Amino acid sequence: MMIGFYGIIAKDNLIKKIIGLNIFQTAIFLYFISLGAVKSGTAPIVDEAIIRKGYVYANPLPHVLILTAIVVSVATTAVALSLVIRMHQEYGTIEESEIIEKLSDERMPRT
Amino acid sequence: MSSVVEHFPVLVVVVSLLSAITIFVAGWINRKTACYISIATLLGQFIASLFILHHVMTIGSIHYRLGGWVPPWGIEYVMDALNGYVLVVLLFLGLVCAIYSKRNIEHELPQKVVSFYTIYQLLITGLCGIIVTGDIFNMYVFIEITCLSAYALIASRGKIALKASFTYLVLGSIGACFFLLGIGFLYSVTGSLNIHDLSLLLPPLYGNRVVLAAFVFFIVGLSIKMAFFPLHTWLPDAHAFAPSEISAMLSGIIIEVSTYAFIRVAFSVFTVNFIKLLPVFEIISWVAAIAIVVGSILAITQSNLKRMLAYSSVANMGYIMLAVGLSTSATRYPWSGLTPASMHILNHALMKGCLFLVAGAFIYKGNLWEIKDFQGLGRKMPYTCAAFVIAAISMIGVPPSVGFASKLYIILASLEAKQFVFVGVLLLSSLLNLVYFWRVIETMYMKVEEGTEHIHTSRAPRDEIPLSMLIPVWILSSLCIVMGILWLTKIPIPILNRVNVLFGLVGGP
Amino acid sequence: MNGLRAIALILIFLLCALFIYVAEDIPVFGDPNAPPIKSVELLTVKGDQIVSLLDKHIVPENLSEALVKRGFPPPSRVEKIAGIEGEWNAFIAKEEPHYAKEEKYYWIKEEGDRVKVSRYAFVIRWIEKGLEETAVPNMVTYGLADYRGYDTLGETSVIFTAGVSVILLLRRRSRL
Amino acid sequence: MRNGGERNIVVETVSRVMIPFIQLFALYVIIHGAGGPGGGFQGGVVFASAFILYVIAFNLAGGRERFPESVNTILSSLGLYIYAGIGLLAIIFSLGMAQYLNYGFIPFTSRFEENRALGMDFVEIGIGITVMAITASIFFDLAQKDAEEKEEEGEGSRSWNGSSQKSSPNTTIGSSSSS
Repeated sequence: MMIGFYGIIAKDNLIKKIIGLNIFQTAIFLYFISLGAVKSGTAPIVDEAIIRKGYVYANPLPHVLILTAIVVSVATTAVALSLVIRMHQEYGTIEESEIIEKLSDERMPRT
Repeated sequence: MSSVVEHFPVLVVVVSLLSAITIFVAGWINRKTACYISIATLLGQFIASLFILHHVMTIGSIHYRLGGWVPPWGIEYVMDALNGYVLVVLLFLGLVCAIYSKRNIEHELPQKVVSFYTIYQLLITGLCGIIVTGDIFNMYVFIEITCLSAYALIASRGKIALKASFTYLVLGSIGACFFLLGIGFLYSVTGSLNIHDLSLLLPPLYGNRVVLAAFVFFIVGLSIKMAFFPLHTWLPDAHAFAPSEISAMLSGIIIEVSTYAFIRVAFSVFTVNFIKLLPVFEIISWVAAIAIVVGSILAITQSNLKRMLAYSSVANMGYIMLAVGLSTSATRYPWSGLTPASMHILNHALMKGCLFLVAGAFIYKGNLWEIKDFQGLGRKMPYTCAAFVIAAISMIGVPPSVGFASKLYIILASLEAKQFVFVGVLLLSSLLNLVYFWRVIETMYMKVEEGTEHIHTSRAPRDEIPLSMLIPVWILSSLCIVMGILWLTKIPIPILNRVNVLFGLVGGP
Repeated sequence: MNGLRAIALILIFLLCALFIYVAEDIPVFGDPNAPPIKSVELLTVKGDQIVSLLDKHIVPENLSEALVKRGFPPPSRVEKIAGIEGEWNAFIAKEEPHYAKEEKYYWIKEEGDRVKVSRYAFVIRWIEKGLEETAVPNMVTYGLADYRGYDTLGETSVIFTAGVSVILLLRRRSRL
Repeated sequence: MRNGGERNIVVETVSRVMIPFIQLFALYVIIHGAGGPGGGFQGGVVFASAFILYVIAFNLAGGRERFPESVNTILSSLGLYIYAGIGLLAIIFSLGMAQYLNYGFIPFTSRFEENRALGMDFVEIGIGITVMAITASIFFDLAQKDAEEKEEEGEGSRSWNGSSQKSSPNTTIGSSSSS
């Protein structure tokens, strides 16, 4: 998570920023999944035979939440990538500092 | 399930979603239908939200169990006074902006009308979802819908808006991740996700470090989303370069709904007793005071009208958060507590919506962005400029307007809390508001280009915006005055006082 | 860029400090009695009469008063957990069409001369009764599509939003 | 525009064989979601990966021909229609008695629990359709832009190669959510 956070803030390259964002999100997902773990737990699919052997089910709720959150992160990444592609078309670069330079050169934010 | 109204909270969200899909399909067949479907849906939603507010006021809060599962096991929708009130504000501004955007979008994005309206409707869906939900993870999902559609809508103009949108995306995702982490912390110590349930389970755990950390994460995450002062860096660019009705929505509603989410989390999940244990709200009100001053000063330095309005939004978020921060210490009267905050949510939506729509009108007519280009507009577009003046004087806080009402109530609250510094801050900010709006008004009416005065006065070419854009602007600006008078007569105060009673801020009516 | 890196490092140290500060109170990894999977403690009540009343399957009045005072629903029925001494399940009444009118809600345990009341995590019902209530054996599926089905609707809308956003941003020469 | 200068016969043949199996597996994952690991999202993404494989192995225009924009539009909204519509059906069939998404009240069969299971199956299918269509559409849009740019530069010969490299982030994301 720290790596991702560092990546978001410190990296200049926009694609690297997106990668940092993904690492950041994945770290949080891992935290959630770790909440779902139970000692001697098995996959949360109802099966009488397994329970009779003394296993317990893992907590299914974090799995449910994280499936949702993963989809959200995929959607965010898709939008971010399309923004970067558009920026590449407009400015011909994906380095943030160069984009800022070009913007200050233009100085006329007209349509 | 006695009355149909009890189904309305979910129908408001789902019908909005269905209409988004319908726009997508119908727009494939005929592009012209898109905006009419959107406007019709929003009108229906607005009427439904009025019914909901009436039901909440007369009968009591609505608890809707999605899928038939009783709350701790399933997701629940809760409609209470705060919900119903914010929902009405949201759908009203959404409706007005949709009517306005019909012509504006055909002008600005002629190729993308259908996708624009689809995402616009999804934005409304997300905002409604945030407002009506009673489940904290559900709130996260809808926050993400809102933010994704906002990123796309901001970027839809291309060019510099792309950079603004990307900054917003990165910061917004960090904010959402913090929110999610906060949910994870709360879940790990309570094993529950329902807001009401959490508020019952948390009291024995108030000393727990995980709960404290969760509170910090919620505050930071939502502060990013609502552009609270030190974290506002994404806001000016995003507001300035988005299409104008989206600027109005962003400034008038999206950051307000984030504030609503903050109030909901702070008062419904953690409750007043927890907040009183920590000095958080005092810190918030001091930071808000700094936000007001800094936002106003930065607004003065801007030369671009929409950027100036954006910084003014930062200052206005400061007002709302100042009112929220004072709400726990000023609780004696029905008009203290959360009343000023929720009042300013409506007022800011009206004023900023109107101002941004007018700014959009200038761009629509003459592609005018810079304040110095506005010379002679007072004659060219008299009605639009008059609306601008009305909204501007209510921002400054001239008596019968909404701005005056909310400033008055915030000052009363800070007097009650014995924080006299804030009174000074509010008066100072009125002065600063006067400075930066006066500059615009002066340019519009008084300054005339050197040597061309004669031509202007003789010709005086009327060049108004189309009626479908003018009517929304005038609805908003006239409401600025009407609502101001209503607030001063204290007629709507009982609605807001319900909010205070709900959160245990003011004892009894 | 150096300024940004310094800010990033400071923020990371702050976050690290926060996590280390928090780590003490987070439930142990894999603990089967952690709040998310088993129960969260509500309150403790003193008294020996309670135990004797509980043994007779009567809900003690001071117990349900204490619960109602905290805002929880009062228990409707108490039942001894088979095979374990000093532990009871309390049920509450609920209204769901076609399903049982009561649901396991509190877990009461005797500890010395005090009685500890905890609330079961709501996942317990998913795990124990999901199959008979929804006729689907996969817990994640029925959690996703039924108990929390509304989240999933939101999630599908998120994907839809992303798709339309990409169309709005990137597609040229389109009818949309 | 099958102009890939470095056409690889092995890749093409293998993907030609693989694609039907991937699609079949995707359908299995969607339908089997109730009983074992699987579900709408995973199945939808696997199904979309079949299209992505086709585009990478052959070319973009062919993929677009097989999955045209109109079909894509209709399918992506159809899935959400199914989901939200089933929720509404519950209210309609119970005449306002039941809540939104209460599948038990939709009279597929006589038993309440079976209704719930069937309702869930339909919902999963709806999710699968939407996710499949949207993932493919996102992929096409991200890839298409690049191909057009390359065309403008007059480097048409290497177009599919470039597009596949640029789009690889999306492919990895797709597979990550299926795990």
